[in-house]
Order: sequence, then C-alpha cells, then structure tokens
Amino acid sequence: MPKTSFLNPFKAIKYLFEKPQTLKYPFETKEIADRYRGFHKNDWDKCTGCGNCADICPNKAITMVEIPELPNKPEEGKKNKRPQLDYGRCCFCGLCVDICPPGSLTLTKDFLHIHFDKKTFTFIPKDEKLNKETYKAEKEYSIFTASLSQRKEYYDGFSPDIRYALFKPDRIEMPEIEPDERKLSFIEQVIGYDKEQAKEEAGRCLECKLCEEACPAHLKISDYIDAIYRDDPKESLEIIYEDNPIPSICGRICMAHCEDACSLHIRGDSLAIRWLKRYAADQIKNFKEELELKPGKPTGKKVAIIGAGPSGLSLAYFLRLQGHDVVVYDELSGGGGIIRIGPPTYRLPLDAIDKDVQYIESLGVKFKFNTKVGRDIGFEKLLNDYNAVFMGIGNTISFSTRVKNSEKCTLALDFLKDNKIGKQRKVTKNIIIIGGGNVAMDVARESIRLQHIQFPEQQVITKIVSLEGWDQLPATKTEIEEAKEEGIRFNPSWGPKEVVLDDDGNIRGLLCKKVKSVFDEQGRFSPTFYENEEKFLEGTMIIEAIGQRADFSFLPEKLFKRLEFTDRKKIKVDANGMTSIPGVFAGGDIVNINMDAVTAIADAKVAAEGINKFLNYD
Amino acid sequence: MRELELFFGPQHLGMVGNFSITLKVEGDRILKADANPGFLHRGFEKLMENRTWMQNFPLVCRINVVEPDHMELIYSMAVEKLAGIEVPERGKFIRSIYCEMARVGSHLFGLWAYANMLGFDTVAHWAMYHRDLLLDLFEELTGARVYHIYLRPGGVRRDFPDGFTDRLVETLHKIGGKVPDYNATFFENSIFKKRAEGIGTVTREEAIRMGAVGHTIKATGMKYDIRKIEPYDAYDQVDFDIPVRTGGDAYSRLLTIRDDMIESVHMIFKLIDKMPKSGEVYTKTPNPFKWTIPEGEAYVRCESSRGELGLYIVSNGGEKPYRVHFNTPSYNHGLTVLEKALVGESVSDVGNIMISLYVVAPEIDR
Amino acid sequence: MEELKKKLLAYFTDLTIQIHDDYRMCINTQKETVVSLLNYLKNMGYEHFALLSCIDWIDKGEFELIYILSAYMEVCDKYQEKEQGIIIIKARISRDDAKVISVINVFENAEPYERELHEMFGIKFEGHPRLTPLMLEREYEIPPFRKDFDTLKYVDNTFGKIPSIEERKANYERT
Amino acid sequence: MDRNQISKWFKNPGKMANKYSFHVVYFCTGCGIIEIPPSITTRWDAERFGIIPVATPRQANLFLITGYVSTKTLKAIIRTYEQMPEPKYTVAFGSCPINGGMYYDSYNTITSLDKYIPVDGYIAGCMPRPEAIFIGVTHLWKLIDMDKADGYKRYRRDYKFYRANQEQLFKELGWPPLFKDASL
Repeated sequence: MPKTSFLNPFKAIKYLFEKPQTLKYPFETKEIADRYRGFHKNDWDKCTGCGNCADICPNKAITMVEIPELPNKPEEGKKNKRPQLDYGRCCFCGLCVDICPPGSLTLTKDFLHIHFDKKTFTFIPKDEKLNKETYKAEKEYSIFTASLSQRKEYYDGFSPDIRYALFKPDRIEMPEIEPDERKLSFIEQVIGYDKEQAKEEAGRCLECKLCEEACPAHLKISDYIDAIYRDDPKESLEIIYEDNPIPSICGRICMAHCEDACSLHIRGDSLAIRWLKRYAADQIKNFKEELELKPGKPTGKKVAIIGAGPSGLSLAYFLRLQGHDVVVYDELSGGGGIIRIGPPTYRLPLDAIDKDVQYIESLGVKFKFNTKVGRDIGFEKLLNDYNAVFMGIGNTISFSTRVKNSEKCTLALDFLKDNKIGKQRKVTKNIIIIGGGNVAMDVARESIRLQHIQFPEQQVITKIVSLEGWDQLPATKTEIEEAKEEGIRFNPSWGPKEVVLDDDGNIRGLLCKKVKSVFDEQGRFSPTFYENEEKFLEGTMIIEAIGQRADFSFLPEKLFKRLEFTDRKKIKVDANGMTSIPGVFAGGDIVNINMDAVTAIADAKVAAEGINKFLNYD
Repeated sequence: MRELELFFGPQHLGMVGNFSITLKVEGDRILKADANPGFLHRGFEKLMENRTWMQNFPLVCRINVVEPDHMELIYSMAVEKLAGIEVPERGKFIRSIYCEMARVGSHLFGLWAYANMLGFDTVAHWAMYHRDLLLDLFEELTGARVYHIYLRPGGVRRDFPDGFTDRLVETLHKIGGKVPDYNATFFENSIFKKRAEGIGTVTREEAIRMGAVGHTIKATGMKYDIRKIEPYDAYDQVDFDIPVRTGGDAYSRLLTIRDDMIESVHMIFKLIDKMPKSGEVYTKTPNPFKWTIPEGEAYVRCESSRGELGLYIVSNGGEKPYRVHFNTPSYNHGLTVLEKALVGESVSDVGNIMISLYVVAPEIDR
Repeated sequence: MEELKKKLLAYFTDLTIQIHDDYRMCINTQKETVVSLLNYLKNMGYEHFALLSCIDWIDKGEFELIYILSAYMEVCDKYQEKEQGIIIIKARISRDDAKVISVINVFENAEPYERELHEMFGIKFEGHPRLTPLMLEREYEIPPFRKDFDTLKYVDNTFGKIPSIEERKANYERT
Repeated sequence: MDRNQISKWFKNPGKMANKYSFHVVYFCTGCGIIEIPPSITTRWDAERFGIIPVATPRQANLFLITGYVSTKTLKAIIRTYEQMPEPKYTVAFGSCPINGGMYYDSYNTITSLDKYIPVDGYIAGCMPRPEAIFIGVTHLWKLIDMDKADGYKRYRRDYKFYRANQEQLFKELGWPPLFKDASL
C-alpha cells in the first residue's frame, strides 16, 4: 500500500501553470472525424428508389416517398421514389449506407439541427448539385445557423464502401465450357448452377423488386428466388408458372431485362436471375408429376392459336387454365416456333423446349403440328370454327441486303433452321456474316462450330460485318464477348456494297464501304456511307443476318387489308390484344418492338385476358 | 430514534444514473435497502425479438450507455456461435483492442463518477478529459462518440484508418503519464482513503453467495476473469495479469479498477505489436434480408469492464431471435449485492458504495 | 464434465444430459427436481448462479425455465477446466398454470431474476418473499414478454391514442 | 458583449440574467446523459455558457430531457418539471423524445414527449454531441429573446389538457394538480 498523505493532492497545483485543455467552442471548433455518422445526403441521380434503406432501417425511420417530378423508369431499374428520413427515429447507425446498392446514400459530418418544431425533423435528403440553397459553401456556413436546411457542402462522413457493403456485389461464376472446347461441338455451353451455387447466388437478392417492374411479364422474381434460397425449387417453379409457362426456355434464352434493372449491377454484377430460373426448371425432372396445376372448368369456348412460339404457348396455357378449349397450329414438327429454329443447340437444346411444350400439352392443349395455316387449313375456316383466333406467327422471313449478287448468299433463318431441326448445312472454310444482332452472333457461332466439325484441325475463318460500331452493336454484350472468345473476327462500321464473284460464279468475297452514320437525327434506321472508302473481305460463303419480317401470306387479301399497322410496321392491337379484325388477336414479335420471348409472354397475358373478356361478352 | 422511509433517487445528486433505492433509515444508519429499478426499462429482449439479426446489431449497444462496446461484442459472439461464423485473425485483434479501449474509457467514466460523488472535482475533470481523448479516437475509428456500432457479427465494420494505432499509442501514453497525478490526488489521498476504506465491505463468501462478478469479486482476491477462463477473440494470444486486492471494501474495488485500467493500456500495446499488419477484418455474413440462423441455443460470456457479461440466445431457425436474455453484471450488483452492502452503512455513502460496486442503471433495466 | 454426468445420472433418475464440446452441459429435467438438482450442483462446486431465464414456447403451450450455473475458482490464481464449464438446466412448465418452486433458498441472487420473470411472464414462484413488480409500474393485460403480447399494437393503442395538446384542445373547443 | 447586449440588460435585466445562467436539473433521464459530464467538465466547459448542474429542481430553470423516456421516468419527469420555479425551459435531446427513436415499438417508452410536458427545443442526434448542446443553448437564448420559449406559459395556460393526457396514460397520478382548473 503506497504512502498516503493529505498533502499529496496539492501536487495538482502544478496544472495551474499549464495551458488550459478547454476547447473554446464555438470560437474554436474541433475537426469532425472523417467517418462521422451525421445527417444523410442522397445523390438523386444515383439513387434507384429501390427502398433497401427503408427495409433495413431498424427503427423504420426511412419511408420511400414518391417524387412526381422525377421520371419513373422501371424498365431501367429507376423508380421515382426517394428516401425520407425522420430524425425522430434515426439512430445514425449507417446500415442504410452499407446496404445501399448504388452507393447513393452518404452520411455527412453535419449534425446540428436544433428546432422547437418537431415537423422540421422529417426531411428528404438531397445533395449539393440538386439543392444549392441548402448546401452552403464553407464561407457562408456558420454553426450558429446550421440546421437541416443550412448545411455545409462536400462534408461527407461515413461513406459507402463496396468492400464493407452488407450485400455481395460479385456474382457466383456460372460454370461454362471453355471456348476452345465448346467451339468444336454443339454441346450446351452453360453447365448450370449446382445446389450450393444456386443457393448462394439466390442469397444475394435484396428483394427490392425493381426487377419485377422491369420484367415485361412481371414475374414474381424475388419470391421465386427466395424459394430457391430456401432450397425449395418446386415452390419456386410454381411461382414462376403463375406468370411464365415456359421456364426451361426462358431460363436459357430470356433477354433478362430484369438483370439490367437489378440494383446490384450498379456497383457489382446483377443477380443471375435467368440462370436461377433455369436452375429451378432443371431441378424438377417431371413437371407433370410435381406441379399441381389443373385446367379450369370447361367453358365450351374454342380458341385457335396460330404459331406455337412463346406467345402462342403462353396463351394456350393461360386460356387452358381458364377452361377454354385451345388448339395450336404450327407448321413445324414441334413446339417453340422461332425459338425452335432460331437459338442454336448450344444455347437452347430441343429437350428443354419439348419439356415445356409437353407440360402445356399435358394440361389438355391440343397441338396440330406440321399444319400450316393457309396451306393445310384456311384462315377463314378457323374464324368460323373457333370463337377467337390468335396470331402469334413471329417473324419468319429473313431480309436480304439486296446488293449486287446477293442472291448467292444464304439467309440466316434458313441456315439456323436446317442446322437445328434439319440436315446440317455444308460450310466453307471462310465465312462472312452480315449483321450485328443476336441472330448474326448465333449464325457466326454456329458457323464456326460447323467449320470445326467439317474441317477438323484446319485453319478456318469466320468474320462479321456490321453497319453499327462497337458501342452500337445491337447484340448483347455477353454474346459479343463469347463470340470473340471463340475466335470470331468483327468488322464493325462497314456496310456491304457488292458480293464479288469469281469467274465460275462462286462467291469470292464481299466489297464493303465505310459507314458514316447508322441512324438519322430522329433515331430511325437510315444508314449513310462514305462511298469512296472501300474494303474487300475475302470469303467463300456469305450469310445475311440483317433482320426478319413476318409472313402474312396465309391471310386472305380481304382480311389483310382490314389489318391495321403501326408506324413501326407492327400490327396495331388495342388494350385487350385484339387487332382491328374483331375476334382476331395478336401478340409476340409481330406486335411488340422488343422481339423477345418474355415480351411475347407479356403479350400473351394481355391477350389471354382480352380473349377471356371477349368470350364472356359473347 | 424513529425509523423512517427515504426515497433515494431517481432525481438525486447522490444517485448515478436513473435508479432509485428505498431506504429504511434510523438516524443516518441504513436498516434496509430496497432497490427500485425500471426507470430505464425499454424491454430490449422483447424489442430484439421483433428485429432481424442484422437490425439488432445497432440496437444492442444501447443497453449500456457507459460501455456499449461489450454489448456489441457479446451479441456478435452469440450470433457467430449460433451461425458458425469465424472471425478473421486481424478482426480478432481489432476487436480486442477496441474492447480494451472501451474498458479504459468506461473505467475513466467510473472514476469521474466516483470522484465527482466524493467531491474530488479536480480528478473528476481529469478523468472526463482523458475519456474525451479516447472518445476522439473512437470517433475516428467508428464514426460516433458514444454509440459506436462497430463490432458486427463476423468481425468489425471498417478497418483501422491509416496511422490510427500511432495516435492510439500516443493518447494512451498521455493518459498513462497522468497516473502518478491520479495516485497523488486521489488514490493515495488520505481524505479519499478515509471515505472509502472499510465502506461497503463484501467478503469473498458473501460475494460468492450473492453471485458477484468483476471487481467486486476481484477485490476479494479471486482472479475471476472470463478473458482468462474462457479466452475469446485475441486474448489467448497476449500475456496479461488480473489485478486483485484482498480488502473487499470500496477502496480495494477502486484500486482494482485503477490497476485493471493500467493493465488494459499495457495490453493494448501488446495487442498492437502482435496484430497482423493486413488482412480481412470481417467475414461476410449472409444477406441481411435473408439471414436465417439454424435452430439452436447458445450461452456466451465475456468480461466487460464491470464483470462477467452473459447472453443467452435462442433461435428457432427464423430471421429473428426467438429469445434473448442478457446476464449483465450490474444486475447482481445492483439488486442483490447493493441491498446487502448498504445495510448498516450511512446514508451519505449510498452513492459511494453504488459506484464502487459499478452499478450502471440502464444495464439492470435493459 | 463426463465424471459429473455419471454422478448426476447415478443420483437423479429423470435427467437427460448432453455435453457439448465447448464445456456446455445441457440438462433437461422436471420442475420438481430443479431445486434438489441445483442444491447438488452447488455442493459440487457450481456456485455461480449466472442466469435464470424463461422461453415462451407458445406453440406447445409451455414455458421453458433456463437455469445457468457456472463455477467460481477454487484456487484464486490458477485457472482450471472446471471454470470453463457452464451447466444449463432446463425444465418445462405448463403455460396456463405457470407455477414453480422458488430457488432462493439455494441461490440468493435468484431473487430479482424470479421477480422479473414473475413480472414479465407471469410465472408464480412459490416461496418467494416479495413478488412485487420490479421494472414496470403499469399494468399489462398480458405480461409483456409473452409471445402473444404484440408490442406494436400495444404502443398504437396506448401511446398512439393519446392526442397531442393541440388536438385535445381542438376537441375540447368543439364540444 | 456588444452595445446591443448592454441595452438589453437595461431593458429587461431579469430576462437577461435568466438567459445567461441556466441551472440544469441533475436528472439522468435517458442515455443522453452520457454527454453531459464531458460538457460540464474541462474539455467543453459548459460554465462558459452559464450552464451549471444543480442538485434540486427547486433551484433549476433548465430541464434537459436526455433521451428516451420510459413511463416510469415520465412520472418523475412531470413531478420534477412541476417542482421547478418559473420561468423554466425544457430541451429534449436526441431522437427518442421526438418520435420514439430506437424504441418506437417499446411497450414502456413514450413516443412523443410534448404530449405530456411542453418542450421548448429539440436537438437532433443519437446522441447529440456536446457541440450540439451548446448550439442548442444559443438557440434557446434567441428564443428567449423573441419570447418564443414559452413552454412554461403554455403549461400554465393549457394545464388541463396536459393533465388530461398525463392522466390518460397513468390512470392515477398520485399528486394533486399544480394549478387550479385542472379538470376538463
């Protein structure tokens, strides 16, 4: 025990002569720490309105309020909702900053707000760019007047940091077959998630539901992904089947508008929604035994559907669930329509299509394959025999470039169709593909496979010529990447001028001219060229993949004249999906401009309701 | 002399925290003390049942305002145990350093309260000033002065800022350099000794009988410390001692607190030396909106600045805890030990004994 | 721990004991046995009564009482395995007739815990000298920690129903 | 002190004296109390602003409601507030007295304080820093200058409504009304 004395305390007297420790606040202020968690700031340009901050807030201090003057673009993953803060609730924990997927919410070093009115404690955070009156420059800022409406600009404290975010920004890598291996055969490129990978990927979903609004068919995405996370693929598939009857197909070739809208993709990779759908569909081996869907009570109404593509299949399914008798006519030998002939086997095997079609068939939908309307059965007969007719015929005729000697070229759809459901085409060692869309990519990648199969171990060349430049290419980024990986060469911003033939009349190459611009000022397609800048590409086979159009030859002329079209050469339909001919409905590629499977499903949903109304009205 | 009933607190200068004791006194001798807690009762354990695993983490620290950090630690430990999450090595060291900083800060606050209570204003001012220096460091590290919300299940929320350890060492040297002055003016002050010695004595048998932990039991000579008994985080990788005294009275308890503080400062230096220079500071936990923890129960304990802190947590496999129950050190001290220790003492020593037992009211009420 | 388990099983008949690898021993027993079991364990050196808790298993209509014991040090400056041990004793009682014998006579510091559980769950501890409210002052129809007590509804009905001064004034002036 | 201040001192010495010497009730109502010791000690030194804690409400004119208010504490707060001599000012601290804060769904904490006693100012934050306390005090000075810090006047004027609210919460308050016309 140390010595104690009552004189000891007087040692403290020495502090009388030291510098005082007191901070002379407010004349002398203390630097606020860089990570200080003060009031919120929100970058409205970055904010997507996803509402994750409101969901994670332990105190329900954040509510999402609609800002009418902001654009509402759910298809781009941007809602016009912004967080509103209640500082009568907020505990400044910063969980909202750590969960914010775009990283727009920041906590600043501002902390002064003193007021006698409680209502001033609720406010909508903005940032300096939007709100110049609130954010003062350092000179104008004074701590005596500082409040929520008098803040210092660029005074960030606790900021979002992707390394410490509460969500996982990186996607689980999809196992794929390597480019060198896959270009040798038509084996399916994507292997598919296994259970653990699917669960982990599904676990990344933040349930903000931006994707559901972006999806044309409005699938309940977060619900079915949650079911996968809970390791219940059956429930997941049941949820998918509420809105989408072709999950095996969509799980492979959907354009995945949802993934573009996913809030995770701003600072990381978007959730692999499509692959998860595919996982759910693949896990269930036999849809008929596992799913407990039943057709509705028979209504006695009959509907004919022309074309067994995505819109036709979906409509058949939706109407069958209502209890109508549905007959689907298609000229091909199986279901799927354009999907059956278009996407190559390495992307969409026939088994996957048949799995979906067979399930729809098992519900009682009658399919009449190999039956072409107009050839085997008249359209007028359908109109007489059935209560309603739906046209989901799709675009089945390829355009030609119509340059000199272009009749020697091969058309894309014929090429794809023969390869997929017919006899493999003979190819040459040097192929030129004209076009920059997804069909062109399919054609190119299919060609390189055929070349490798038909000329094993030999030097082969496949090149793409497209009007559009690199950043304008209409094909998806992954497609372009994968095509590059497989060794396809690109020649963007070149337009075909002439197909050059040799003396025997065989193709020798393609003469190209440089593109000046592709679209005019209104954004319409009207390419212009530098006529004198030319390039010659060698090649012994040319495939044209520059677009498709619909074949309306089955329609009697009288009816065709009554059919109205829009400015963009699409069939005009009303809110019920009905064309200008009563009782004739339409959907799919001939109606919408997206021209993909999921939009076709959305059309089918509209038409199903319209047909239902139409039939009950009769 | 006539017996009378005296309400002591909650609004009373001699009361620390929002707490109340009903005293039965004769003259100024206390015959019977009846603790009356609940002024700060918020029903934490019920609130936590209504929040998800991640949302609970800003909430738990509010149980004890003097030292929120060990509350975060115990919750994180419990969740890690239930969910089977491992903390990375650097994360463990940061946690330990952070908890020891919190211990020093909490002891300084206790010192302030004790000195203020007995009228040693000089010491009280020093202690508060030094605690404020630590709070500056906390602010730099975590972004807030008091509620740090820094330890999260899986590790810590952010890494140390650049040069943080240097500033920490500098500040601790500054505080450590003042220890002789503290000794001279407070601990070795005969006036203080007169006020504290022989007051509120709790013998070892009594302490064991009443379930005392922390300084109350350390002041009776037992080195009962969870950091040694059941080492967590990085405590098994450093060498440290548990200071004990044998008196069992308020003075011994205060000296134990002082020694513990000094030991903590030394431990921080050792931890900084041993800490891995780089590496992950946290393990990624599942998506907070989907985080479910498998069915099970866990009882974890750690050594907070006031003694053994336990948490019993039950999960029914859902997104939220099914039941949580905090075993806080102040609960035993404030409701059992205090009632016994006050009997026979003078009314003027109520605050004195209460603080020496380190009773923190919000921790009792939860 | 294994030794203790053998001894306990020899002494008591209605126990199921699990030992987890982290020195946690979990004993399931009947509510009648609790007092004698605690007494026995106290004599075995598990003198620290760490926690008395209760879980409301509303689906099964039962309360589960949790008694947690640990040991103080036998030798003051030597750490042994025994201190690491934590014994969790569980006993179920019916939810409708929540009664159990108090353990105050064994562990003195169980007193506030039992008071709190009485208040928060409505469990009656027989033999407890003062089962007066500890934390709460207000009366609640359902003890608040029971699972069927909805806090948000309660808050809306109690605090939410109280008008602000302006509202009350306006109401008063209208009538 | 500028000339303006001096003329104010001559005009209304009582108000000025009142304003520059806040005696704070020493009552730890919630967790916000943790920032009071730093404010009143050396580092921040609240005495420069004329703030000093006093032991009893009878000597105090400023009541800092520091943080959440449980129902049990509210009773004590009302009693303490009623014991304070006029003029008296209340400043509520942090999120909780405004709209419930962290404990918005707790069965034992009230959600808004101004239903039970008048509040002259709110300070945002959880918890507010010592700086915020001082700036809060300067704001209170301004309010007193403008005669807007009239909480105690409102309490006197609307006492029956306050009392009615208090009685609705507590059923039985346990002490007689402070002013005479207490029943609605």
